This record gives sequence, structure tokens and C-alpha cells, in this order.
Amino acid sequence: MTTTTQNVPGKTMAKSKTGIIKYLDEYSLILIFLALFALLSFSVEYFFSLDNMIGLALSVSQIGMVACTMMFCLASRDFDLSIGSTVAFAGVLCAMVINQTGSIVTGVAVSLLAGAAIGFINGVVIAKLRVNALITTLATMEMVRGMAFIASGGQAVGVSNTAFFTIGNTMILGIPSPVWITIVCFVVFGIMLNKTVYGRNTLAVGGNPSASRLAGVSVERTRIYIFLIQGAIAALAGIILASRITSGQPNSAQGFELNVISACVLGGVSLMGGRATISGVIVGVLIMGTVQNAMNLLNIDAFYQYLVRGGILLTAVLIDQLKQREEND
Amino acid sequence: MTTTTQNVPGKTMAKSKTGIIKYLDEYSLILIFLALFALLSFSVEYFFSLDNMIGLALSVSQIGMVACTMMFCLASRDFDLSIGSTVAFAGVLCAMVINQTGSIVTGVAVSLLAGAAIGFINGVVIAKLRVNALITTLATMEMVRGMAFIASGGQAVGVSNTAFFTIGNTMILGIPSPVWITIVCFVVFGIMLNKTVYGRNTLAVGGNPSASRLAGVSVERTRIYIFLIQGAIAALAGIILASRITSGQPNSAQGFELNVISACVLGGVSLMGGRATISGVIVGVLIMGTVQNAMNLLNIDAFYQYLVRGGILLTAVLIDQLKQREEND
Amino acid sequence: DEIKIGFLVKQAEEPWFQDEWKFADQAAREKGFKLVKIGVPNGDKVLTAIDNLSAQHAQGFIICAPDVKLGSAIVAKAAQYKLKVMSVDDRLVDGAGKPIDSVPHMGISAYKIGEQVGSAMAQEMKKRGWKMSEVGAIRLSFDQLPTAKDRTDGAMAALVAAGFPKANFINAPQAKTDTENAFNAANVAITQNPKYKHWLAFGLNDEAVLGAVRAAEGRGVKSDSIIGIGIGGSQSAMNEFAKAGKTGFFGTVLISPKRHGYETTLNMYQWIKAGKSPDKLTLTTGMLMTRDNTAAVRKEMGL
Amino acid sequence: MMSNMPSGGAGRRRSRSTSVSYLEFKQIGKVFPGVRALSDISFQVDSGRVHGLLGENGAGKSTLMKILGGEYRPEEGELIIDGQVRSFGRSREAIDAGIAIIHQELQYVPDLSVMENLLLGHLPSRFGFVSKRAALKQVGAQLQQLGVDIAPDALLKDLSIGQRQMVEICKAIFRDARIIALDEPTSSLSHQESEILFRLVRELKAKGKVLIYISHRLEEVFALCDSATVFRDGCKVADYPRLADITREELVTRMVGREIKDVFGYQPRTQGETRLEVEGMSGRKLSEAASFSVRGGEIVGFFGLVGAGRSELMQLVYGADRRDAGEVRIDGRPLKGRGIRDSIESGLVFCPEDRKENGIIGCLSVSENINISCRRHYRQGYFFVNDSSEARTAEGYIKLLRIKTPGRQQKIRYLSGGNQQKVILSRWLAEQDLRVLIIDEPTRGIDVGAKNEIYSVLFEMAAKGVAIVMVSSELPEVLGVSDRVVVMCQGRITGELRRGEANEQNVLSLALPAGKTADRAAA
Ligand SMILES: Nc1ncnc2c1ncn2[C@@H]1O[C@H](COP(=O)(O)OP(=O)(O)OP(=O)(O)O)[C@@H](O)[C@H]1O
Ligand SMILES: Nc1ncnc2c1ncn2[C@@H]1O[C@H](COP(=O)(O)OP(=O)(O)OP(=O)(O)O)[C@@H](O)[C@H]1O
Ligand SMILES: [Mg+2]
Ligand SMILES: [Mg+2]
Repeated sequence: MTTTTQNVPGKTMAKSKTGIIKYLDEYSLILIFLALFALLSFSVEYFFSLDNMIGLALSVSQIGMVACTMMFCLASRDFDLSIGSTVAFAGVLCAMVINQTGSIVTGVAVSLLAGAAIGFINGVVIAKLRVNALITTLATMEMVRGMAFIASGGQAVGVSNTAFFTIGNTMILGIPSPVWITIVCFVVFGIMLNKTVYGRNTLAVGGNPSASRLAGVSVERTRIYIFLIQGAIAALAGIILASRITSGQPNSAQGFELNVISACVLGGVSLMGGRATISGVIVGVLIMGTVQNAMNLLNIDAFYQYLVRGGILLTAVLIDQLKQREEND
Repeated sequence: MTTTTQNVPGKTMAKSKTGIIKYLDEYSLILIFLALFALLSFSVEYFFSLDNMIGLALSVSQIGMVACTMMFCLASRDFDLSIGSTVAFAGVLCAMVINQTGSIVTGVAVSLLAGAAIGFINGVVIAKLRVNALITTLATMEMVRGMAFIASGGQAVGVSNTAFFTIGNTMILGIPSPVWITIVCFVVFGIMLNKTVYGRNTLAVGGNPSASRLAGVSVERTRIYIFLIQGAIAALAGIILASRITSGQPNSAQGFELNVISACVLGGVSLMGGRATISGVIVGVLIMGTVQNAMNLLNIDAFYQYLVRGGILLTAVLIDQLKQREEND
Repeated sequence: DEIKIGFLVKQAEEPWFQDEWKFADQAAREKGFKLVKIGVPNGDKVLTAIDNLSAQHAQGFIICAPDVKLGSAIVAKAAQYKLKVMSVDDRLVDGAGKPIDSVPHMGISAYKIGEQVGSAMAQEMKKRGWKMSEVGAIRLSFDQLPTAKDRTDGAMAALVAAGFPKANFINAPQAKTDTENAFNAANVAITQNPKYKHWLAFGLNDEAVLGAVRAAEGRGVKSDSIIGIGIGGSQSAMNEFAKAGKTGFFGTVLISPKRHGYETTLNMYQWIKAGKSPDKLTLTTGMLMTRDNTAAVRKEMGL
Repeated sequence: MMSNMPSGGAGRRRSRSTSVSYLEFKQIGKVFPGVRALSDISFQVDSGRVHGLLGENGAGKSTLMKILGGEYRPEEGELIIDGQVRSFGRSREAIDAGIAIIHQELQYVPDLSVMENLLLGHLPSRFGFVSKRAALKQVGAQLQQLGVDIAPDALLKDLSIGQRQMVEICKAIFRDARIIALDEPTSSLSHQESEILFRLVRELKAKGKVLIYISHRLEEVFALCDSATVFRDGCKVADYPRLADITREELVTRMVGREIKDVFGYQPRTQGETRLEVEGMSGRKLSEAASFSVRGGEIVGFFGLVGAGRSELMQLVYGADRRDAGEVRIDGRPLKGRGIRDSIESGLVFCPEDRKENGIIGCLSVSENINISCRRHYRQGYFFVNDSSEARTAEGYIKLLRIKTPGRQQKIRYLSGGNQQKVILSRWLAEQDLRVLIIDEPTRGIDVGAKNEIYSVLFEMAAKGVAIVMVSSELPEVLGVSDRVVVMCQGRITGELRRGEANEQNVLSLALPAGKTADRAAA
């Protein structure tokens, strides 16, 4: 075959954009964020201060951790509403076990296991029994929240072993431990998504489940793992939250799931599956946190905060959408 | 060629189920509901009494109305989280306009228009600008809730014109008006789904948007109408709620959207679009209401109610799923 | 006929209401009547719950409504079913905002509790000898909830009355009413005001104040430079007092769930049984509970 | 084993003992709810041979392949590989047993790279980490070796349909499967790509693989296959151990159950006035504004290589894409607007090439799919549908076009491709005032019988005065059906030939890019 191998790429790029433009296009959301950040730094007093940056980072640390796994979940075309409840339940459970056994390690371990178990159940019901993910996790959201209330009797569970508090309150190199843990999560899950078989399979499953199955990817197993890990990380977030506020509270983290999902979608993770980047998710999480932080700094009325939050969310996805449309058309 | 052309029948029916079995299959959820209902009637005191039935019907009347339009929304592969906020906003607005103008008709009209406008905006952003429906309506959910708070200053708005209260508190033939309105909605939207071009187009758009477009269906217009009508009906629900509770409350109907969506999905409306029946939605709504009603009658602990609600939801979709799986495999 | 009494509360998951229910149950056990407990997070649920009570032939109910403006609707609905009504905690008002006298009430106004918080903070400040100009007061607000607004407004009024400069109040709106959101809101407030040496924190409940205290501690503020006073005397507060070292969580205004739960139910029982209508208005008071007097206060409140 | 051979007398002439029997289907039966897809299928395929599987749409060919691939479990019968009875519960098990199926429906992940798609399920890894660079290099080299011109790091969604199909084929080769089944692999390949495919198949055959080849293009079957089995309605109707022994006509008769002398059955017609005029049509994917016209009763075939821009031009005419410039006139009158609705109202309709994506609405019934557009003619009081008229229309076309379906309420996705295509044709035939029909790849993946029927529908419509534009990548079809052939290349119209002047040579020379002609000829 004497095929003239002039242009190897898939197809002659119709309008091959120059490198920079393409780069800008791809990272438009990051640019939007940087612009927002710069604007706020100049216009809002105290915004660009070390203290505030640390505060901001802390405020998104829980969301950040779980957004990593939610990224996998959405990328595989799934959906998980139960994470907020898992966060609360894990915190309560951890506190209770520590009080009972006196061992922090046991408390943390039991809690992580419980989170993983909740995720596993979600995964099995969704992947094996093929029940709709929205409904399944809506149901487990209710049930796990109920378990948190029942276990604690509706009361905050204080921890007597004060060593527990160090988990979420230690400063390392001037940065609080929850922020470090979140950074580690970003790195680990970023690598997982891009470099591991598991990550690629996740994208494949989300991009085309039947093609993946036919190619021998164990779709069910992959989906179950995704939920399992998500449960465990949600539990981790719950443990750290409990440590930070020195007690396990059964009614914490309500509405957490929508925040996490918003952050992911803001970060360009497709709800139709198959598309996700860790940089996007990080930016999504940061935009959410920055907006809330700036509103508090600007002392915006609570009622108007609703408007601003909604408006920002809409604007960000709109800009992203317009950009993509341009690209596709 | 010696080929034995033994049997070339048109297509032998494999195991042609008899009529009744097939009927049972199709209406399995209705049967589940009837079984549940019968069980509760026998085992729970006061459950099967006229008073309680009316109470039950009243308790699902708001959800029922909006579930009708949510059915269209889900069937066209869309999603609307903003309805709870619209309900609250419409109630507040209606109360405020009535107080200002003294005219109930004006109040109701303005409120309905506002609801329709919110829906229209959702529709345009989603259908024309092609922003993800989940994110769009999450954003409008926040913004509309904010508007409700801002308009009312965060306080319930009492209505001085007491004639307003009759809208939601009149008995007609022994049945309260909100229940009648809900029944009318079921009938109207049931007919719309099955008998009108609009209903058929909705299912087509949900089934395959691009094929529908090429077949001459105005996909964008259909989707915008769906959101517009949904907004108006949510406003109607808000007005009736305000009339029933004699004031417009900005923080009412939180989590309403998830209840409505649950009811629809319980009723077999596919989140992947293209599948919906009004009978299913009615049953979905009734199951949700019945379970809550029975729990209150049985005086089940608030914490355990979470468990039961989640459990019932899961069981119902599981049974439905197992049935469907049998059918598909 | 068996006596059956409903007890409807706005936030069934909250420890405070759980306690009220617990004591109401105690009364039911003692007197041998049936208590029906229903959570009514919004107006719609209130009406559904009343329908439900009527369906199961209850004779009366006690309610802490999610919004006091539901008053007219509740009264009308109760009259329709001939159910007796009492309100607890929050007093029902009519469309014009006037308290409804026909409904017997037991409780303490949200504003009043707030005032108690405020004056307790003023007192403690004086005791510690702080200069008021060096003190920042974080108001953890959740204005979406009318009660929350009343409570924090009360606290501010009392502080101002004690000479606290108005300029030193810092509004920190919480996105949700949990501790983490309070933490984030307070963190920003502290960042913005590096000038203050000492801190006050008050809010809707113990959880909110706890968040602010944790935020301040996290920023290196010494525990004895913080006075956080919560409301409710919940387990969150008890946990703080149980800790070995003093924390910035100075105290909490404890209201007696026993009186609110036990007495109201008993009153309703006697009203139904003997036709003895309860007092139109019973006002209870809160008590400041600190690390030092926990046991005593709890005992006095019947816990 | 010989005794299991139920039919095929010719087979006895060959000595079986010399070749290894590799794959055998034994009395396989498969039932779907309401449909028996396969019954009592038995045949065997030896290694080092290409076995053709022939039959009408819906005969059960793909179903059998899905059984082989572990997707379905048969209710009856067994699968014997290398003398061993095998049964697969999952695709993975079949893959591990050395089976690769190239599916009729392309199975790729659009957002992943060519390399990842090729190695999906078997990504080379160390401790779970994908060795990306090595894999890219290796895949690149292998593709080069196979003579396939695709970059390993391109995303699948950026490839043309043909290239996606090549990736599918390479997937099977890369897995080094022993048994490879190709289910209509050429339906969306260009001529050159098909040539590459044939070469690959022959190489695999030489390596001693077991190959099953499904196609509706009989010329390919004759060129490639050694033996063949013919299905009809889920039953085996003939076995040909030596394909060389029989004629094309005989095969067609076996498949369809009736004799088809001339698939195209061209009938000359009298042509009317100019019906459709397209002038200066330009859009983003067209390199030059296009103009053409079609008379009433005329069938104009549009030929070009894959990506020549035919589909794009037709979509512009229909109003499905945004025009930069250009006008469409029907019977001399310009269209009222530029949207799809305006086109339909004026009697201009379009059947898209991608049936699954743009044609059918899978979860709806046959009746719904037929009535979706034409129901506006008989709606009641503007809003309400007329169920009885719709039923009548649906039943009428099911009968008229012999659509094979258990009933009009059957979901269309359970119909075979040919029958789906007929449903979509019905959708437009039901239009009351049909003037222009544009049909893109009308017979992609469709059996000879159905093809013949579809052509006769086209001729009937033309005879009624409808102007027909038929876009097709199958040269014989274009030559056999059209009154006039328009050729496109690289986004512009390069020529026009009347029936009689048009032949394979001159059409192809217009279709090939100028610079490449010599190259291609050499290859
Ligand atoms: N999942 C399914 N559910 C119900 N019926 C099905 C299903 N899959 C296939 N069928 C039916 O089984 C029969 C065989 O279909 P199959 O796809 O095997 O045909 P085919 O020979 O490959 O046709 P084509 O040439 O069009 O590809 C058809 O009648 C089809 O409608
Ligand atoms: N889905 C797609 N992704 C990327 N490029 C595409 C896609 N579809 C078409 N193209 C490109 O657009 C141009 C015009 O394609 P068009 O489909 O109009 O050509 P065609 O002559 O109809 O060929 P085909 O037989 O592929 O339909 C070509 O360069 C083609 O490769
Ligand atoms: Mg097939
Ligand atoms: Mg084409």
C-alpha cells in the first residue's frame, strides 16, 4: 500500500488553530477563574492575604476531596447524592467509636470502612441491579442520614480523646492539614484519572458503556469501585470535618452533594459521561469557594448571596458553553 | 443445492404471554401500590377513613400538580431543580401583589406570569444556549429563592384580603379545592401526553433529539414550552399553598424538587427521556404520600422515618427494575 | 375515648425538639394518654399534620410552627376539626403580625433569649476587663430563618445597651446552619478585622457559635480572648464543657425543654380531660450555663 | 461430526479430515421476547478460511455473532471451539477465548484516543499505571505495518466514520484473536479503505485464523469468502462449502426467497419540469458554492468519496445546517424560510445517512416514527392527534413496503436496519404534498431484497413526479439507479454525467482529488 502519509492526524484539522489560541480555548475556565481572582485581589480588601487564602482553602477542603471522586462518578455517567449524608454519618460514627474504644485509629478505620460499605451498596444496586443512580443515591442519602441521627440520638457527639483534634487542626509548613489532604487527593486522583487503567476505564465506561463492556472492561466492577472509593473519601471528609469541629454532628453537610456536583460540572466534567479533567475540577472547586469567600468579605446580604451564587454559576457555564459551541460549529 | 427450506414462518412468537400476565407486567407498580394500600388499610388504624384519605390527597396535591409537568420535563430528557424556589417565590409574590392592589385576580395573574417567565428563562438557556439543565436550574433555584427572600425581607407575607384563602380552602363535593385542581392537572396533562401533538413531540424529543429535529419537530420550541408550563404550574402550586397557609413564605417548599422528581421516577418516567405514563406518575405521587401518611399515623420516630422513606423508595424502584429486566433480557 | 395529643415541631432533627418530645412522652406515660409526634418543617407539612391528627381522632395539639405567621391558618384548621391548640416556643401571630391571644402559649421570645446572650457577654467582658473598643463581635446570622434573626438582634440590642460600640459588630452570614458553614463565615470575619484583640461570638444556636470559636482558635486567638455564648444547651455545648481545658465556648443559654415539653403536654391533657384551659401566656426564662455551673443549671431546669 | 451436518450436499465432496475444524455452531436457538431470532443453526468454519454469512436484514446474523461474542446466551444448542463445548457469560470470557467481533454498530469511545480504544480492556500497565508512551509507540508502529493511516494519539471523535471503522478492525487484529467475525465492516468504508480491509482479511486468513464475514455486498462476499451459510428468518436455508460453485443469482434467490434478476430494476420515466433548484449553496464544510437542479420524476445520484461533502450539502439544502449563502427553489418558488419546517412545508424532505443517530427514535413505536411529521395533516383542533388516522397510515405503509414487524406498536429499535430504513421512508411518503426527496445513503447496511424494494419505491415516487436526490457511496448503486450522476470531491461539485455517459471510470476520476489520481492508480 503506497498511501501518501502526508498528514497522519485523524483528519486534516479544518481550521487548525495556532497553539496559543487552542491552549486558551482549552483552559478558558482557568482563565475565567484567574481573571476573577485578580479582580477580587485588587478590589476586595483582605482578599489577597495569606490568612484569607488559608481560610478559603480550608473552606473548600471537604468539597475538594469529594469532588475528586465525584469527578470519576460523573465521568462514568453516574451520579451520587448520598455523599453529604455519608460525611455526617462518618463523623458521628468516628466520634462514637473513638469514645467507646479510646482508639483513634480504630475510629478512623471503622468510619472509612462504613463509608466504603455505603458506597459499595450504592455501587452494587446501581451497577448490578441497574437501578437508576439518582433514585438509588437519593434513597441511600435518606437512609444514611437517618442512621446518623439514630446513632447519635440527634445530638452532636463530642470526642473525649483530644488527640483526635490534631487530625484536622495541625499546621504543616503553615498550611492546615485538611488543605494538605485535599491537595494529596487532587494529585492522587489526577494521576489515577490520567495515568491508570482504572482512570482510563472510567472514562471509557462513561463515554460508551457498551463499547467498554464489549472490549472486555468489567463495567460493573469499575462502577462499583467508583462508588466504593467515593464512599470512603466522603467518610474521610467526614472524619476531618469532625476533627475540625471537635465533634461528630448528625446534621452537618446538608446540601453538600449539590455543591460538590456543581463544582465538578463547573469544572467541565460532563454529566453525560466520558469527559473530565482534574484541573477543571480544581478550578470548579476554587470558583465556588472564592465566590462565597468574597461575598462574605464584601459583607453581601444573605439574601443577595443567593442571587450572586446562582448568577456566577450560570455565567461560568454559559461562557464555557459559548466557547465550546464556537469550537464545535 | 439441496437445502431443506423447512420453516420460513413470518416470525414465530416465542412465548407470547397471555393478555393478563402482560397487563400485570405493565402495571406492576400500580399493583405494588394497591398491595401497599390494602396492607395499610388493614393494619393501620384510621388509615382507611374518609378524613385520612382527604388528608392524604391534600398532602400530595402540590407535588401532584408539579409532577405532571415534571413528567414532560423528564420525558424530554430535561431536568428542573428550580420548581421548589418557584413555588416559594410565587406564593410570596402573590401575597404581596394582593396586599398592594387588593385584587386577588391580579395577584394570581402576576404570580402565574412570573412563574412562566422563570420557566421561560430556564427553557431558553437550556434549549437555545444549550447549557446543561441540571446546572441551569440549580442556578435559577438559587436565584429565585434569593428573589423570594429579598421580596419578602425574609419574613412570611400575610394576606389581609381573606377572600384569598378560599382558593385553597373550599370544599367541593366534600373534597377540598387543591385536590380538585390536582385531579384536573392529572387529566389535562394525561391527555396532553397521550393525545396531543405536543405530548408526542415531547416523547420524540426525549427519545432522540437530533432525529426529531430532522423530522421537523421544533425541538427548541418544544423544550421551552415544557419549562414555561412547568414554571406556571409551579407558580399555581405556590399560590394554592400560600392560600392554604394564609401567607406567602419565602422558605417554603425546600427540597420540593427532589420529592417531585422522586415521585416521577418512582412512577416509571425514564431519566433518559422518551418514556412516561400519567398513570405511573399518579402512582408515584400516591406512594410517596401514602408512606409519609402511614408513618405519621404509626407515630414512627422522626429519625426512623428517614430509613423508611429511603427504604421504600429503593424497594419500589428495585421491584420495578427486576420486572423490567426480566422483560428486556 | 382515648385521649390523643399531637406535638408538632418545626425541626424534628434538632436536639432541642428531640428533648421536648422526650419530656412530652414522659407526661404521656405518666398520665396514660397517647402522644403523636410529627415534624413539620414547612407550612404545607403543618396543614398535612393537622389533617393527619384529625384523621386519627386526636383532640388537641401543641405546636412550634416553622413560621409564626402560619397562626391564622393553624387556628382555622384546628377550628375546622374542633381540635384544641397550644403553641410552644414561638408564639403564633395573625396576618397583621399581632399575637393570637386565643391560643395558649408557653415559651420565651427569641428576642429575649438573644438579649440574655448579649447581657451575659457584656457581663463576662466586664469581668475579664476587656476594653470594648478592642473587642470584635461576630454575629453569625442566618436571616432566612425569622427566629434566628430575632435571636441575634436581641443579642446585639443587649450589647449595645451595655455600651458596646455598634461599629464593632461583624456580620457573618452562614450559608447553612451547621458548624462548618459557621466556621467559614467566622473565618472571613476574623480575616477582615485583624485589629481586634478579643472576640465575641453569638448566633442562632450552639453549633453556630462553636464554628466561630473553632475558627478563632484556628487563627491563633487564645481561648481566654474569646467569649462565645450559644443558645440551647445542646450536646455540642456539653461536649465543650466536658473538655479538659477551657475553650472559647464560654456558655450557652439553656432553656428548659422539660417545662416546654412536659408542662405543655400536661396542660393540654387537663384541658381535654377536665376542660381546664391553660394559662393564656406562660413565659419561661433561659439560664446561662457555663462550664462551672453545668450540673446545677441542668438540675434546676429539670434535666 | 459429519452426521451433524444437516444439509449442504456439496460439502461431501471435500475431504474434511485434512483441515482442522475450529469453530462449530450446533443447533443454536435464540429467543427475544416476542421474536424468535434464531432456531436450529448448525454449521462449522475451518481455520484458514473465510466463511460468509448471508441473509436478509433481521435474519439473525448479528444475533449469532453476539452469541459467539458472549453478549447473549443461546437458549438452545452449543458452541464448539476446537472440539470443546464452550459457553460464555460475558464478553470478557469470549475475548479471552480468542474471539473478536467487529460489530455492526461501531463500538468506540469518542473521547479517548485511538491507542486507548484499540487497547481498551487490555491497556498495557505496570502496577495499574498505563505505560502510555510505549503503548503509543507500539500502536503507531503496528498501524504503520498494517498500512493504516491513523495517528495513534488522535481522539476517536475527530476521525471520519471510515477511520473509526478501521480502528474497530485493528482492535480485533491487535488482540491476536483466533476467531474473528466481521459484521458488515465495509458499510461505511471508502473504496480505498475497503481495499485495505480486504488485504488485512486475506493476511489473517493466511495466518490460519477462523474468519466470519457478514456483508450485504455480494461482490465482496464472492471476492473474499471460501464458503458461506445463508440465513432466512432465523433459520439456516443453505450451506455452501465452496462458494465458487454457485452463481450470484442463486445466492440471492436463497437469501430473499424469490428471484431477483436485476437488483436496481431501472425504469425509464418521462421527466417533468425543473422541481428543485439549488443555487450558490455555501456552508462551512463546502469549499465552493454548489448549484444544481433536479426535474420532477428525475433521480439524481450524488457520488463522492467519504468526506466529499455530499451530506453537508444536502443538510444545507434541507435547512438542517446554517447556510452562509444560497437559495433553494421548489417549482420556481423560493422556500419561505431557512429552517427544516419550511422545507417540509414546501414538500422538501431528507432522510439522513446515520439511521441510528439521526433517523429513528428508538424508544418509540413504528407507528410513532412514521407519523411524527405527517400527523399535522390530520390533527384535530390543532392540538390533538388522530389515533385512528395514524394507525391507518402506519398499517398502510407497513403493508405497502412490507415492513417486517410484529405490529405497529413495536419499538423501532427492535427492527432490522432495512426495516428501519423503510419506516423512515414511510415517514416521508406519508407527506401529502411531497415534491423533493433527498435520501442520504439509502441502502447502507441493507440486504439485496430490501434494496430492491427500496429502489422500486424510489422509482414509483419518481414516476409520480417527485424529484429525488440520492447520495450514495456505492458506485454500482449510483450508476444503476440514477438518471444523472453528480460527482463531488473535497467539498465541491466536480462534474455531472447523464445516464449512459456515466461509467465507473469517469465517475471515479471526477471523485478522486486531482493530485492523487496517479497515486491511487498505482495502488
Ligand atoms: N435486543 C433485541 N430484542 C428484541 N428483538 C431483537 C433484539 N435484537 C435483535 N432482535 C430481532 O432479532 C432478529 C435478528 O436480528 P439481527 O440483528 O441478528 O439480524 P441481522 O441478520 O444481523 O440483520 P441486519 O442485516 O439488518 O444486520 C430481528 O428480527 C431483530 O428484530
Ligand atoms: N462526525 C464528524 N467528525 C469530524 N469530521 C466529520 C464528521 N462528519 C463529517 N466530517 C467531515 O466533514 C466533511 C464533509 O463530510 P460529509 O459527511 O458532508 O461528506 P460526505 O461526502 O457525505 O461523506 P460521508 O460518506 O462520510 O457522509 C469531511 O471532511 C468529513 O470528514
Ligand atoms: Mg446485523
Ligand atoms: Mg455522507
